[in-house]
Amino acid sequence: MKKDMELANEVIRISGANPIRCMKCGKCSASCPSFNEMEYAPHKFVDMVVHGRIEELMESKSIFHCLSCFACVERCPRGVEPAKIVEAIRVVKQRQIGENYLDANDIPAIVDEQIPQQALVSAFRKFKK
Amino acid sequence: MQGLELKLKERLQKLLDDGTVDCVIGWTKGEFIYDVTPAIFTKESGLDGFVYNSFCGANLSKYLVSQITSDKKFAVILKPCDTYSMNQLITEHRVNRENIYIIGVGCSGHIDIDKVKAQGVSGITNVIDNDNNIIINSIYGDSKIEKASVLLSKCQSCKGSELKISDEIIGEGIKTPTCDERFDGVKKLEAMTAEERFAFWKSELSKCIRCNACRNICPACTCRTCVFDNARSNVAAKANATEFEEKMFHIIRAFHVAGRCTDCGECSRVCPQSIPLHLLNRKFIKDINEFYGDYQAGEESNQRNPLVNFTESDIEATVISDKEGK
Amino acid sequence: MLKIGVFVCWCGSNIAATVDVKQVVEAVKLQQGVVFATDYQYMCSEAGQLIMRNAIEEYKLDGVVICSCSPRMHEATFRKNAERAGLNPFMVEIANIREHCSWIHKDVEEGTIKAIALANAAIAKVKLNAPLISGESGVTKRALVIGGGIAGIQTALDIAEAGFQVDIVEKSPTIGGNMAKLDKTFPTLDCSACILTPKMVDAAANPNIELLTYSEVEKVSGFVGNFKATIRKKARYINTDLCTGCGDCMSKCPSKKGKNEFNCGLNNRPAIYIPFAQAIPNVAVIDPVQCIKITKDKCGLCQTVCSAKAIDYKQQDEIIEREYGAIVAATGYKPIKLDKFDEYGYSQSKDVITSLELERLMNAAGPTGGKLVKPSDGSHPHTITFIQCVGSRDISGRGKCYCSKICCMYTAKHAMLIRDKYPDVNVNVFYIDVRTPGKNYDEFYRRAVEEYNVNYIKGQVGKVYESDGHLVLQASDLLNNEQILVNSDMVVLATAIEADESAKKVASMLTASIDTNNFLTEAHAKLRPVESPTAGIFLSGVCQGPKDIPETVSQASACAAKVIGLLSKAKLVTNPCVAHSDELLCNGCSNCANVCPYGAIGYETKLINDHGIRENRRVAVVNPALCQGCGACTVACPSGAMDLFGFSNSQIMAEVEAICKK
Amino acid sequence: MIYSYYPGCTLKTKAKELDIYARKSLEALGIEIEELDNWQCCGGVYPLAKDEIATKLSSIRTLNQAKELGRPLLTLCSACHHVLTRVNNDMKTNGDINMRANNYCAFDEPYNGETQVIHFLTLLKEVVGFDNLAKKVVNPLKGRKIGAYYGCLLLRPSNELAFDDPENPSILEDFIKALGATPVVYPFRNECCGGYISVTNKSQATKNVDKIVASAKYKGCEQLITACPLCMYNLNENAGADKIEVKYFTELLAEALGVK
Amino acid sequence: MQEVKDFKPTIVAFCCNWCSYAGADLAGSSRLSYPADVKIIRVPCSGRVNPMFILKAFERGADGVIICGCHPGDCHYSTGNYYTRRRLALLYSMLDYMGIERGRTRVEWVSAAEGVKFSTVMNKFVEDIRALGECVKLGDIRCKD
Repeated sequence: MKKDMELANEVIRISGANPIRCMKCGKCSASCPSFNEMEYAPHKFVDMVVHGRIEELMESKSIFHCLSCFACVERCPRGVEPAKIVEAIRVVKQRQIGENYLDANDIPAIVDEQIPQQALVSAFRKFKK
Repeated sequence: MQGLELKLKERLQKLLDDGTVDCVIGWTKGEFIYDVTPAIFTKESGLDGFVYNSFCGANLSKYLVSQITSDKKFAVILKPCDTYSMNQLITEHRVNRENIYIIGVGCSGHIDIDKVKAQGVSGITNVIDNDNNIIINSIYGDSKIEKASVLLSKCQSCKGSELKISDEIIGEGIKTPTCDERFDGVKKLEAMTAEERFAFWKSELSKCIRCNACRNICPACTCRTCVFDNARSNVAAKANATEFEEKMFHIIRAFHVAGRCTDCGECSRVCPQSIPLHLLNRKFIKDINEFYGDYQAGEESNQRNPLVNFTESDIEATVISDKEGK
Repeated sequence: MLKIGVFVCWCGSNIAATVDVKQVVEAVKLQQGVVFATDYQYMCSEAGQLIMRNAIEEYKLDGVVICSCSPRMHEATFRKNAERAGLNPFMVEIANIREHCSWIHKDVEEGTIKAIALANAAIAKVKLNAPLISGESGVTKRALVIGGGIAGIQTALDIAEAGFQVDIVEKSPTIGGNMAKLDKTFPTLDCSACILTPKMVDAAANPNIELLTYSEVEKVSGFVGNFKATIRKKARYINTDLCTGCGDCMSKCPSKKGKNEFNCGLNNRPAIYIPFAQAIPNVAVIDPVQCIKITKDKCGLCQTVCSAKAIDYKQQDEIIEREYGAIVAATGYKPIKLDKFDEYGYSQSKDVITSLELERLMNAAGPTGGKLVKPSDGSHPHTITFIQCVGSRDISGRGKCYCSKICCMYTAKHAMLIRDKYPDVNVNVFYIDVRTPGKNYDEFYRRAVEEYNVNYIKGQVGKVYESDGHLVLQASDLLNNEQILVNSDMVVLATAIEADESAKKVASMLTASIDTNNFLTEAHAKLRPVESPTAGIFLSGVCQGPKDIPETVSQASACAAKVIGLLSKAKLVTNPCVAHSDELLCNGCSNCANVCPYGAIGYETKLINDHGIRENRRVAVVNPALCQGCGACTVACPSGAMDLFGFSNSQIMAEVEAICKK
Repeated sequence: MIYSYYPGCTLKTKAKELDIYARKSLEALGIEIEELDNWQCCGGVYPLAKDEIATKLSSIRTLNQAKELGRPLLTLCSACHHVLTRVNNDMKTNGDINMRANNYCAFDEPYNGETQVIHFLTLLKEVVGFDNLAKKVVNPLKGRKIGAYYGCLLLRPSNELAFDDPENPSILEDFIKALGATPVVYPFRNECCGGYISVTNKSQATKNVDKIVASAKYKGCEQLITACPLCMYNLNENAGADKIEVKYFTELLAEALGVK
Repeated sequence: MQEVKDFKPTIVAFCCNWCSYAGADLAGSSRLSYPADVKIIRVPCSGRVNPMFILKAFERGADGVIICGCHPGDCHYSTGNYYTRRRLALLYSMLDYMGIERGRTRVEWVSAAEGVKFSTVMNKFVEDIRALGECVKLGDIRCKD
C-alpha cells in the first residue's frame, strides 16, 4: 500500500496536476473523444491515482489511447487536469527499461506515402523514450 | 546691495512711523559685516543697527511663529525662497496673517562666509556684491571672487525670483544660476548599494550631537513641544544613546515635515556638524513628486499636504518592498 | 501599582491541546503587577466568568487580561463581566491565543512560547489602559433598504409594521426583483406572482414605506444611527404622479426593438414601457438610449397619445439627501454570464436556455403566454434535458467556487412542472449530486423521480451539439461507466448565480466587508448572520450568500428585527475609544482635521494655561459623538497631541516592546 | 517590422503548400518575414511532464534566437505554435524550468520568455486586420461554403494558448468571411482528430475523423480548412467512407489574393 | 549555516481590526498555519500605525514589520488605508534610502474573508525575513540578547 502511494505521489509530482480536487462529476469522461477506446476512462484514471492504483494503469493500454487533446483539462470545473496525469503515467512507464510503446523497427510497415514528418516525431515523443 | 539696505530702512521707518506695524523682524549688524543676526526692532528702539547685506540668508519666517498670540503687527523681510515657508505657515495656522506685513525683497543669492574664508580670504572688512563677481575688501587688500562659488548651498538650488506672497516688493532679483540639479544628491545616494547607503548615513548621522539646531531653525518644525522632548511619547531623548536613536530622530523629523518641508535648506546650513540633512528631506520630496505628482510645499497657501491627501489609484506601498535592484 | 489578573482559557482542547496553559499561568505570574493568574476550561462559561468576578473582587484587580479566543468573539462578554464585578469594562484586554496561536501552530513548545508573548503584550497594554465611559448618540428613526426584491420588500414591510419609516431604493423601474420573473416556487409549487405581488402592493400602500424606484444610492456617510445618504432618482421622463399606467403609449411607440429585460431578452419591448403588468409603481418609463424623441428629437408620439399628459422628455435626474438610522443591503443576485461555457452551445443554439429563461417561457405572463415551445422554431419539444452545476462548484476560473444552492430544487421543480403539463415530453437531468436539505425538499425531489419519472443521470455533459435536427448531449453516465449520447430538443442550463454587480459598490459605500465572491460578509457566520461587521449595516437575502425564497424571507425578517431593535433605542451607546487632543501639545495645524473621514475634529480658540502662560490658542477639539476611533488623525499629528483612547500611542508601543522582548 | 518566421519540419516536407502559400500571401500583404537561420525542431509535442527539460531545449533555442534578433516569432503549423507558446510560457512563469533550462543552454543572457510568439492567423487578425484583408482580396471566394477545422492544438489549454474562445472560436470564420466565402459553423470544429495516434492506432483516428466530417457535412460544409499538417493528413488519409476536401487555410488565402 | 536554519525571527504584524485581524481570525479558524514568529498587534485601522511604532519595533529587536489593512476602497473608516498607503510607501522608501533591507517592511491588504491570503502572506514574509537573517542595521544593541 505504502509503495503504491509512493508511486502515485511520483505520478502526481511529474504531472503537476491535482487529482484530490476531483469532485467526481464526470466532465472529463463526458468530453473525452477516446472514451470508447479506453479501458479506464479519465474520471476513473483520476480516482485510481488518488487511491494509488498506478500499476494497474501502467498495465493498461488506455494510457496510449489518450490524444492529449486537452478537452478534459479545458472543461474540468476543478482544475484537475486529467490529461497531465495520463501523460505522467505514460512517462513513468516509458522510463522503465524496455517499456516503450513504439518500436522504431515497426515503423516502416505502418507508414504510408503521405504521413507527415510531424506525425512520426510526435508518435516517438509520446510513446517512446 | 547697499542701495537696497537704504531703501528697506527708509520704508520700514515709514511703516513704523505711520503705525502700519509695531515691530520689524530683520537683521542687526555685529562686529563684522558677515556677522548678522535676526532681530526684532520696535517703534521705541527704532531701526538702529538694522542691516541688510549679502549675508542675510536666514529665513525669518519662523520668528513669526512665536508671535502668533501677540496682538502687535509685524513687518517681516522675506526673500523669494522664504515666502514658501510663509505660505506653509499660513496654511497650518501657525502665524496670524492679519498681523503680518510682508516685505518681499528681490534676491540674487546670498553668500556663505565659510566658503569665502575657505578661498583663503581673511580679515574681511566689506563686500561689494553687485555682479556675478563680488569684490571683497579686507585688511590685506581687495580680491575678486566668482559669486557662484561662494553662494549658500540653498542658493545653489534656487527656487526662483518669484515672491509667492508679499504685501510689497522692494528691489529686483534674479534667479541665481543653479550649480546643481535639486535631486542630484539624492540620486547619487540612490545609485549606491544598500550597504554603501547604510555606511554613508551611519557615518553622517553618527556626527549628530542632538543640538537641535536643525529643529530650531526649521520653519516646518514648529511644534510647541517636540515628540522627542515629550517624556510621555516613549521616544523622548536629549542625546543619542545609540545608533538607532540617531536614525530614529532624523527619520521621524524628516517624516514629520514630509509634504510640508519647502526645501529651504536651513537645516543643513545651520548644522554645526555639517550633516547633509537636506538629503533626507529631499528624498521625501523626490518620492512625493514621483509617486503622487509634482508638489511644492508653500507654492500657495491652503494647499493640501500630500500626506493628508490621497487618490484611489495611488501607487501601492509594495512599490518599495517589491522593488528590484540594489 | 496596578494590580492585574490574568485568566487563561483552555477552550476545551482548542487551546489546551497546543498551548501548555499551566506554563502560561506560571509565566505571567512573573510579570510585574500580576497579582493573580489562573486557568480554566471555558472562561466564557458562567463558571469561568464567576472565577473572574471573584478574583476581581478578592484581589481588587485594576486590570484584567483574558488569554482566550479572538476579541472579536468574546471581548464584549468579558467586558460586561468585569462591569458586573465593578471594574471598568475598558480595563479588560484579550490575548488572542486561539485563532492567532493554538489553532495555527502544532508544536506545543512553540505555541506556549507565543501564547506567553501575546499574554505579556496584553499585560503591558492593560497597565496603560484607562477607565473609559461610553457616550451617547441619537438615532434617526428611518431605515434605508437598498434593493427592492423579495428580501428588500420583506425587510421593509416588517420595519414599517413596527412603526418606522423605510425607504426602498431600487435601481430598476419596478420592485419585485428576480422573484417576479419566476413561474412557480418550490417546494409547494405555488405561483410566484400570487405570493409576491400582494407584498409589492403592500409595500406601495404602506404609509411608512417610500419606494424610490429607478434610483440608486450614490454616497453614504455617517455612522450607526446617523447615516446620511445621497440618492439619485434617475429621470424616467414620466411624471409618475400623472401616469395612470394605461399602457397606450406602449402600443403606439414605434421603437419596439428594445430587449425585454423582464423576459430575459426572449422578446422585445418598446422604448416607453411598463416592465410588466403587475409592476409597482405601475407607471411607464422611457429608455433614453432607445427613444427616438430623446436621441434624435423626432417622433414624440407617446406624448400625443398620453391623455394624462404624463410624459416629460426634459425630465432630469433628481438628487435626494436623506438621513437614516440603519441601512439594509438587499442587492440580490443575477445568473452568471455563460460566455465561458460554450461547450453547452448557449451562444450557438437558441434551444439551449438558462433556467431563468425557462421560467419566463413557462410563465403565463411570459413571451409565449406560458406555452413551452422551442425558442428556435416555436415547435413543441419532445425531450428536454437539464444540466446542473453550470458554473457552480467550479474552481477552474470559469465559474464560481460555491454551490449556488437553489439549482437542484428549481430543476426538480421545472422537471416536474413540464412532466405535469406535457406528459409526452421526456425529461432528463444530468447531475453531480442532488442537494436537497430543507423542509420537504428531498421529498419534493423524489416526487420528480418517482411520480413524474424524470430521468436523473449522474454525470456531467461534455458537449452539446446539433445533429439531425436536434441537440445531442455527449455526456458521462457515471453509474454505468459509459459515455452516452442523449438526443434532446431543448437543453436547460442550471446557471450559477452570483452577487449582483451593484454589491461591490454598495459594500464599498457602506464600508461593509465583502468576500472574494462579492457576497457581503456577516459579522459572525453563526451568531450574527444578518449584521455586517460595520455597525448599523444589515444584510438581507442573497447579497450575503446563495439562498432560496423561504430562507431569504426568514433572513429578511431577521434583518428587520435587528433594524427595529436599533431604531427603537432612544440613544446609542458610543464607542469610547475615540480620539482626543492634548491642548498643551496641539499646534492647531489642521493636519488631523484633514484626514478625519467623519468631520469629527473642529477648532476652537481657547484660553490655554500652559505652565502658567495664559494665552489664546487655536486647538483641535474632537467631537466624541462623531469620532469613530480610526486613529488616522493620531499619525497625521506631528506633535503627538492627538491620541486615541483604547489604542493609545503608549499602549501600542508597550505591546511592541513586550512582543519584541527576547 | 520584420517577423522571424518558424516553418517547422513538416512545412519543409509534406506540407510545403502550407508554407509556400503563406509566403506568397504575406508578400502580397506587404508583411516582411525572414526565416530563422538554423531553426531546430520544436519537438512536435509539448512535454507535459513537469520534470522534462531536455525535450524543451530545442524550442528554447529557437525562442532565444528570435529574442536575439529582437523580432516576434511567426508560426504557422498548429503544433509548432502550441509547443513554442507553451515552452515560452514555462520560461516566463516556471522558475524551476527557467533556471534549469538556462543553466543548460548558457546563453549570453538568460532567456526569460521575452519573445512574442504569434500565429499567422493572429497576425492576419491583429496586424493586417480582417477588414484590410477583405479589401486586398482580388478573387473573392463567393458562394463557397467553407468549414473551419481548428482541432485541439491551437485552442487548448486556452489559459496558456490564449488564441480564441476554446469552445466557440471565431478567428477562422472571420478569415473565411474576409476572403468572400461563407463560413459554416459546425460543432466538431474544435474536437480532436486524433493526430498523435495516427501512426499507432489508425482505427481510433478514423472514428474521430468520421465524426468531424459527418458534423461538417451535416452543417453544409463543402470544404474544410486547417492550419495543421497533422490534421490535414488525418482528415484526408484516415477518413472512413465519407470524405471531404481539406485545404490549408493559406492556400485559400493565396487564391483569394490572386497569388496562387 | 546551521545557525541560519535555526534563526527564529521576531516579526510584528499590525492588523486592522475590521479586515486583516478578522482575516487572521479566519486563518485561525480554518487552521491555516503560519510560523509562530509572527505576532499580531490589533489596531483599529492601518491608518493608526504610526511610523514611530514601526521604528520602535525594530529598535526593540524586530526583524520584520508588516502592516495589514483592508483593501483600498474597502476601509471600514472609508479612507484610513489610503493614508496608510502614502505614509508607508514614503517611510519604507526612506528606510531603503538609509540602507535598511527593504524586505523587512511590507504592507498587505487582507480582507476579513481572506484567511488563505493572510496565511500565505505571513508564510512568505517569514520566509523572506529568514532569508534576510537577523536585523542588525536598525535596532538598539542593548535590546538584543
